[in-house]
Amino acid sequence: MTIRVTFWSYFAELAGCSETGVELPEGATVGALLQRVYVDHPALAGLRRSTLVAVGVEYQDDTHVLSPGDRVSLFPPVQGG
Amino acid sequence: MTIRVTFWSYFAELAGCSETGVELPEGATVGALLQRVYVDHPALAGLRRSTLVAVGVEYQDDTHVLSPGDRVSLFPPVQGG
Amino acid sequence: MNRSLLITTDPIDEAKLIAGRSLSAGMGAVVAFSGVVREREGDGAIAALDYTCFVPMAEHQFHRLFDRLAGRGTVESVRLVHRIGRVAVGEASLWVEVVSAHRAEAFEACQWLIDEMKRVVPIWKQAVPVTPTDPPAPAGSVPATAPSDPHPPA
Amino acid sequence: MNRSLLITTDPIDEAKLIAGRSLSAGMGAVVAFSGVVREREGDGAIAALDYTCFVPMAEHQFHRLFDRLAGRGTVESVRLVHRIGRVAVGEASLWVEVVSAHRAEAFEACQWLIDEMKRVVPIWKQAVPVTPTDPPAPAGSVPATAPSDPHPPA
Repeated sequence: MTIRVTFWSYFAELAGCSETGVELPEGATVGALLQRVYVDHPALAGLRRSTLVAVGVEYQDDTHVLSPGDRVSLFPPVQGG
Repeated sequence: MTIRVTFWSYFAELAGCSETGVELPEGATVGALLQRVYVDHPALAGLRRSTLVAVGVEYQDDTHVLSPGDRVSLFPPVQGG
Repeated sequence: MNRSLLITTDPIDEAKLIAGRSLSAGMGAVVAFSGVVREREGDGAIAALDYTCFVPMAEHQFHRLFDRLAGRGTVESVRLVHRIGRVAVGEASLWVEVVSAHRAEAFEACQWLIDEMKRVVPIWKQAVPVTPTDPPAPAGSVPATAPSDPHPPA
Repeated sequence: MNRSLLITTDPIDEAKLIAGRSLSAGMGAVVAFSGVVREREGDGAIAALDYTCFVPMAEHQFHRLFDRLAGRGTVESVRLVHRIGRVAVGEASLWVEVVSAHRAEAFEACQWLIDEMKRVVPIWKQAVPVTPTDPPAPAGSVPATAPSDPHPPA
């Protein structure tokens, strides 16, 4: 399955793009997706501890199992206000 | 000296007047004034522990020494807001 | 620290107060509080609250509190309006605004000021029952419905 | 619980918001917060902040927070406006209002909501220097003056 990944805020600069597609086997987790993203976009790997991950509009952690059609967002700590 | 005493809020009801004059020797304290007030207005005596006393526009306690011309205010706990 | 104090029998005009706000470019937080008269006071339905104030002392005590706020060095502006006289249910009796650089200190200062006001500023309130069985109590009488309630001086 | 949420590029019109307030007769406390862009962000003087937002998720996360406020049963109304896009120094980026019966719960709920927003709602800001040595950075470039600052997605 292809998972569409969007980078928000300065993650788009570090990734060199604001969006990408990642090919993963069915049943892959968020953690597996991140491993693939960090291979393709190594500038993001160092920020892994502070990276927030959403699937759709909900936060998810590394154990979350992805489904075909899921849209994943990666972004740094939020700064509203 | 004559000390003018004003009763605020429901203390005026309990005292039966909103203002009175109390004759005291020079050097008398707030405590001495209160003793005299409670003789003349016994309905206030039971509220002594919650009574607030101001001389002019400042709070004072029983040990404060009064001066001729002082204006004393007695009132219950305040309720602004 | 800029300070503004108004003790007034007029309704509080929040829109006008907000239009009159000014803050310097270093300020990031404005906290405003409106205290509104509720329909119930204790156990009974009320139509209004009658606020009484020992005005010269209230002004002095408010300014003492403002002095203490100024001493913190973190508040750029405080504005406070307390309405006195009769304030109907749904109308504001109090409006307080604090301007600071940062949010936490603005919230803290605004709450501190109200807490301290309720401790030291000589203002009292008396409930006006919503359906009085008797005509409004004349000054000098204890209200029949709430003998222990505060009452303005005669 | 009444709730109103607006994420907008338009300036926040506080006077209009206040004119639109409604509270029931049991409510006694209104706490309003305005967050204003300050002239300094970190070490540098700025002209504005550029706010970026992942809008559908921000709306969802705000409503989750509103749900939690509603679950308390003490808040009658919450209204929140977050401005996005470019917000100049001295202009408000955030306005929050909470209406409750009592003061303490209104203050607490307003602060809680802002704290939680800053934890979970996907909004980011980027400083706009007051005297840029370069023209505004095009989307896709890292700003030269603040390489570690957040930047809107291309």
